[in-house]
Amino acid sequence: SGKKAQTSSSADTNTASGSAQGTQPAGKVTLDNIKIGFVHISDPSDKGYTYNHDLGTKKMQKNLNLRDDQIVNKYNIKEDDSCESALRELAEQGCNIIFATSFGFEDYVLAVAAEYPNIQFCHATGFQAASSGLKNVHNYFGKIYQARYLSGIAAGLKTKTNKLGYVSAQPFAECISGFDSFYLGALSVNPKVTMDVIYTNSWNNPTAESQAAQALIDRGCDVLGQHCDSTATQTTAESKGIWGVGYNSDMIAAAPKAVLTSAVWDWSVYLTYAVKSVVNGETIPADWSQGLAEGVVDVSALNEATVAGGTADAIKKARDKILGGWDVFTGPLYDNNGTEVVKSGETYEDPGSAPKFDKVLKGITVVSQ
Amino acid sequence: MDKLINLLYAAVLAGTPLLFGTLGEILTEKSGNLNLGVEGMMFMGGVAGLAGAFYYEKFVTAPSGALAVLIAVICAFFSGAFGALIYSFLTVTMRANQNVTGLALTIFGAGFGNFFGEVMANTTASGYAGVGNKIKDAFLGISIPGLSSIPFFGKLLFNYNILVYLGVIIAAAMAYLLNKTRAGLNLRAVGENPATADAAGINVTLFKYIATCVGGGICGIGGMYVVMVTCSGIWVHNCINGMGWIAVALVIFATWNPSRALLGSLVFGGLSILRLYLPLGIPMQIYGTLPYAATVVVLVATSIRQSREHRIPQSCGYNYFREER
Amino acid sequence: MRPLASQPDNSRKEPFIRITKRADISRRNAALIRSAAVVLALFTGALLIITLGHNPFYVYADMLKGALGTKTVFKETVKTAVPLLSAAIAVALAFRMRFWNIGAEGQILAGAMGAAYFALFQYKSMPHWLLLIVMCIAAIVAGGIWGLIPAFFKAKWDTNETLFTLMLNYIALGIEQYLQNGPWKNPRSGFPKISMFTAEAKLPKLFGVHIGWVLAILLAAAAYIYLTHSKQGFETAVVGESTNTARYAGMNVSKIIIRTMFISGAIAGITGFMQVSGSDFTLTENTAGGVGFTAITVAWLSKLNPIIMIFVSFALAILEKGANRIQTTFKIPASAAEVLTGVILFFMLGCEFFINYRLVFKGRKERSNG
Amino acid sequence: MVKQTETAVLLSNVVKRFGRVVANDKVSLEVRRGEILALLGENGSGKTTLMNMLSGIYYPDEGQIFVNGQEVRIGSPKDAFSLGIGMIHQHFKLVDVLTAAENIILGLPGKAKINRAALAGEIREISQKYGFRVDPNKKIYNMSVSEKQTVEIIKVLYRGADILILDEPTAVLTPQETDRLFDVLRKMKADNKAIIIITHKMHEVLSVSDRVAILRKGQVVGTVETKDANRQNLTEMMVGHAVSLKINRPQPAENGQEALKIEGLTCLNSDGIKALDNVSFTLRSGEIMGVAGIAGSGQKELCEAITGLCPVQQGAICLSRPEGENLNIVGLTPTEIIRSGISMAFVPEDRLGMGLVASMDIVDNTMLKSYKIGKGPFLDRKTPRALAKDIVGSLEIVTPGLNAPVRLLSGGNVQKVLLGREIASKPMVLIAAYPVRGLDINSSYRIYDLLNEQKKKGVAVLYIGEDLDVLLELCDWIIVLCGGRVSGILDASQATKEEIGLKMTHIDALKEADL
Ligand SMILES: Nc1ncnc2c1ncn2[C@@H]1O[C@H](COP(=O)(O)OP(=O)(O)OP(=O)(O)O)[C@@H](O)[C@H]1O
Ligand SMILES: Nc1ncnc2c1ncn2[C@@H]1O[C@H](COP(=O)(O)OP(=O)(O)OP(=O)(O)O)[C@@H](O)[C@H]1O
Ligand SMILES: [Mg+2]
Ligand SMILES: [Mg+2]
Repeated sequence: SGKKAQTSSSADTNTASGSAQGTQPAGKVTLDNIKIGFVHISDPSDKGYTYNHDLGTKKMQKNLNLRDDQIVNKYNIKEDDSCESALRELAEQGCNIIFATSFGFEDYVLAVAAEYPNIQFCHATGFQAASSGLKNVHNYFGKIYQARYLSGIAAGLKTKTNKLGYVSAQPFAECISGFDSFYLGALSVNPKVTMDVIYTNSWNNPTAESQAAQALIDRGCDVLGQHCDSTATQTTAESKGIWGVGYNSDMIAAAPKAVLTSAVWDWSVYLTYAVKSVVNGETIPADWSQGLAEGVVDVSALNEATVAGGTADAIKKARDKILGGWDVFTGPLYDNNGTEVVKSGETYEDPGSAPKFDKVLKGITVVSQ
Repeated sequence: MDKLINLLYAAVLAGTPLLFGTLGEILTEKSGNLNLGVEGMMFMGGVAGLAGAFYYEKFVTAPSGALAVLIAVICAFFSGAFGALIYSFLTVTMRANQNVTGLALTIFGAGFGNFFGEVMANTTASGYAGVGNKIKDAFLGISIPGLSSIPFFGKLLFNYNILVYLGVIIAAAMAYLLNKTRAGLNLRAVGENPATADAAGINVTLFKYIATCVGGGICGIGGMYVVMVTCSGIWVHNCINGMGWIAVALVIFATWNPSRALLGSLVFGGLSILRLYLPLGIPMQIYGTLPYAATVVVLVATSIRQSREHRIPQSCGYNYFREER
Repeated sequence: MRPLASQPDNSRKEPFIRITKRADISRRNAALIRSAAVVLALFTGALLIITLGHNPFYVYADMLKGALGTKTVFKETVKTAVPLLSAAIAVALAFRMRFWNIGAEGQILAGAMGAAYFALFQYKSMPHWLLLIVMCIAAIVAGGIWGLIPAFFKAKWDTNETLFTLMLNYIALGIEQYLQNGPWKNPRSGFPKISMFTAEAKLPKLFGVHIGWVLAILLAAAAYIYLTHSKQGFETAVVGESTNTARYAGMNVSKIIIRTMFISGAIAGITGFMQVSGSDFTLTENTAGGVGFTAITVAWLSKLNPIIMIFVSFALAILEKGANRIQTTFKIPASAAEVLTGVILFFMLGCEFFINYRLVFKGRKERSNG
Repeated sequence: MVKQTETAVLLSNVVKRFGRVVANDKVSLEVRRGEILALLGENGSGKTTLMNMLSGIYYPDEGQIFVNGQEVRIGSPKDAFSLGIGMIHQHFKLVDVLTAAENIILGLPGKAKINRAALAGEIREISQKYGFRVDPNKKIYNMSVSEKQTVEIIKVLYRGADILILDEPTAVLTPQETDRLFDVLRKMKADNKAIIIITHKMHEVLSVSDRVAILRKGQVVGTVETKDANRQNLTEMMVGHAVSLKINRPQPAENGQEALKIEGLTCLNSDGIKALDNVSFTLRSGEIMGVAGIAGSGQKELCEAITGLCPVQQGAICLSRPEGENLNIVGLTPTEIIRSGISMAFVPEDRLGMGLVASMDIVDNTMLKSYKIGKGPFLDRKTPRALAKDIVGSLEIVTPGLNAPVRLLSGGNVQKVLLGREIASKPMVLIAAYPVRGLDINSSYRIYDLLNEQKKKGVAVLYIGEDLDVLLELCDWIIVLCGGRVSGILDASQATKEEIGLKMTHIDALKEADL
């Protein structure tokens, strides 16, 4: 099938990005000739997930000193088999490594990867690489819960009502473990704190996010965390004179009077690592998930104008603890029915790169699931 | 009690952008133009309203909040009206199919909004196209000394942002226009039966243009509400998110009556946030369909006892050509 | 004769341009006008592209290449056209009856859910071909029922179908989201996602594209024959024209409304089936993905003629694919591509004017056609 | 002092074309103040088109128009109003959901806010002056045809028009209403207004007009003083050749069988009001029964009840079947009636809204009621095409072709298509509601001939009409409806117009006495 790919791609001479050289010769892949493909579900204008990935791409490009024409982004690819043909097109254009960034792409990645064993496929948030038996498919994600834990500390110290709010997208492990860790961070500095969570049922719907934030405020919450793309939670908090903790990228500019800090991603760490591995001929692990220590996730600079006194110190202490090997989901942890879900002295660890922890912890109320 | 006030207050806020869209589309349909492009015009108005405030703030050393609101309203209005102008030109002058033109306007407007929103965002260091605090504050709830602090009614009546009141004023003005004035009468005649209006000496083309463009402008203000109030003056990609379609639906719900549009948008707004205030243990995806299901129920109920008056303007959807048979 | 002082001066009232209806127009001229519109649309689009800082010739060439340039993208374009075509056929049936079905989106989703149920839970119990047939029938039934609900109320109480069908879109979406997050969620996945179908539930391919394309073309032909040559199609058209006439002619109006909408919904349902079984291999909230709305554009641009829809849906698919392509090559954002699409549609719509009417300029006397 | 000769409007060599059709070909015409000019011409001869150019609906391709001696260009209805020209259109130009008063002030300048009280006063004033009765606040959709017409006239007068055009104003009026209208017109004439009236009814032309202009195929073929005119010469000028204006009433078939027997029929109309009240009569094969009555006396419901379109409250409708035994069709749907073997034809009042599909061609309309014939799911268009060709040929229907939508045909030709199709179904009972409404005199006589041919073939014909002279000449029996009740069944060869006229309002008198 590699041969077939070659013939059809030579017909596809690309006028603009100058990929006229066609497929790579079977020879060595170097930083000078490597070609990298991306398949994204939206485009950077979402100011959320894809935007952040794109920032990571740019940083990786700078790190490795790559030319523009070595990177091909396919934006707004649906999670159906148009993903499959996008992947195939990238393969035909001579990409040596292809990143697919949305969860729903995974099955199509597996299908195409089987046809192109010489190309590396990296899929974010997925879970099937290890079990697929394909050596060229890899899953990656980050320990964002660590950053959320730290940002939760800022919230826990700030709250006056001892009631946090959290606008989340969908009821599943990634979101649940996200707000759990946020809450645990707050709890670590404020034992009286409780938290209400509202799902918007969508990743980017500013109206729903703003309404959810408003409802949380009406329930007496005075610091709002979020797991949605838009800034609406933070700006609503600001308009009501309360505070919030952003996500994805630094949201201070959006709501300078409200945002304490944000839990942020730096995807360039993985992207750089994966590309280098290809050049160096090293294997990429099937499941890659790193966190604070490696700089994949972090909290953004604290907003001095808003954070409570002592926040920086408290966060530093917690950060050191985490860097020292302690992790967020250390028992005893109880879910909100009172059942012990992580035993005392034990620490829960995700089996793969994608989060699996989906117990709503004690102290957290999910409003209308 | 507080819970109820909070719910009602939130319902009003949720209903307001829908109200603008509904009112704009009522005016449009009253002239016989079925403009399905509300969504697009809201996008256009949204981005233009933001741009107005954004650049005003940029070029003035001490921006005034009130003036920023005014500029945003005007920019949003004219941008929405511009979308409607394209629609009018195509359907009234060129007699293109109204349905498809509206759908094309939806595509165009959404692209227009997101494109310029991003262009603006790319000019800032933070990557957000947003306005400063002073202007943000101007779009917050007002507080009228004395009135706003009356228990219960204070918050319910006198504590909203200025656009909520603008929406109510537009609704009242439209009701007055349609029912009490000659212009309104002529407009209704154009929408009901353009041949008759034409024979009575009414400039059908002019009325259609004006009503459609003003209607589009009002829709544009609705889009601006989403950007300036809901999103607090920051461009969020795809921020209108289907609201225009709901507005089109509410027109039918409101039976082309501006006063009922007030009620309709309030009820729909209320149902759309009910899940957040009154958890019932229903799966949220199902609970989320409540406003739509309720609309269907009301629709069926009203259709069972349908009166002659509360119908779609008769020529709505059809273009008029004087020499046509 | 002496002009009276009280009379208004009407002597300059002859309008500069008048519009008159064309008696008829030759096929050649109509084609010429349409081509001119395309050229004009491309020209206006070119201005847009230039303001974005690109060379319009390259951009257009790349759009074409992105849609038709290689076998892969060509297949992709065909695949995009398939649901547009079949959904357009679905809405056209309803539109012929002047039933403003803007609920194809929901009917597609309903059909997809029906098909997905068997694909997910019954795939072991029957052979490949039977499973596909059962899925298709399930989609027909589910989509048909979703179309039939508003028709029932329309027939009984003349309930406004535009609003009803639109609302059913959101309700169908809510149900799908519920299934995806709850009962149908893939237990192995953390993410709320429904499992991929197994090979048994996938449509076979013909010339590299799932055989939905054959099905869609057959549907178009069948719909054409149905609408123009069948008794039921005749009834549909009569009811659309006037229910009074239909009743006078001895037709059971309620039955016809319900039947037609069942068929319309069923074809939309088949669209959903083809999407899940031929394209997505799973059910998601994007399974319909706006196809139901674009289909309305296709149907009208084709003047409700299913044969013309084959070409129009393909043209719109080229536009969509091309617009997607230039995002990658030229980093033109999706939003700008949408603006371009809108402009091209505007011109296509505007040009019909010159086919139906013509302008008479002041002073030039109109000559009779001939 | 009225100057009889003052010219109000002068048309000179006016030409109007629609595509290939020359609707008006170098028309010259003079209209004077203080006179009523009748415009006469066959269907499609260009009368409406000509008047539409005066009222600003169409713009002439060539020629000049002078109003009050000055050449004018009338680019829109507004221009026409400002010249004092007002037109009452063949199809009412009223907005259904508005009130009379609102319709009257449509498009007029004035204070932004409508002063309804003052307006109602003004309308009453005009009404009184000319003797109308109208409620300014009544919605149009609640009005009878004559009320609507009154609104149209007031609308024109309110605008201060002194040149009035009425396009077939009497087509839908009862004789009484027509008389009242003519009184009004005469008053206006006395007011020195110029009036143009288009009508196909010869007796109206003769009774109300001062002069008659005749159009044929878009050209003015002559103008005559009414005092020098009569039915025969006017018709000949119109048609271009001699025609016979006699209805030859064939003898009804001797003891024809009972084709339709109605007993105690009671029906509600769509508003739930009793429209037919205990109606009974019998119709035999080979005879024509006329139904007389002022508009809205239950004619529509009678027809629709017999054809299964209007639900029946009480009573029986028995139709004979070819096999002999009668069938009570109450409760059956039209399809079931057809299936039961009864062959009945119905020419409804609303031609394009009920009898035909306006946007379909003649072929498709021909098979409207017979499309189900034949096995299989597909239509057979061959038979209907042949039939359509037949109908077009035998009834001399003027059409661009069999594939032209019937919407494009003239009213007369539309009616011929409808009647042709219904007759072609070889019915035993033929119901025709106002079949000559709006038709020119020549076409009307053609229709009467067709009905008589059916009668001779043994068909039982129920003829709903409004022209009492025609009813008396054409029918064998006349049943008079009044307020939904039968107020008399008369032998047409002996009855008089006065007698029928009295019975048409008879029950009203009774009712008043009851109170
Ligand atoms: N809007 C139109 N478009 C095209 N042709 C038209 C139009 N109106 C009228 N015509 C043509 O003009 C001719 C004259 O029509 P017109 O309506 O003036 O006849 P008429 O004399 O009023 O007939 P009638 O007595 O039935 O009212 C017709 O033969 C028709 O071909
Ligand atoms: N829009 C049109 N396009 C083409 N031809 C038309 C159109 N309108 C009318 N006609 C032609 O006009 C002719 C007569 O039209 P018209 O309706 O004026 O007759 P009519 O005699 O006025 O009917 P009636 O007396 O019932 O009103 C028809 O033969 C038809 O071919
Ligand atoms: Mg006429
Ligand atoms: Mg006529």
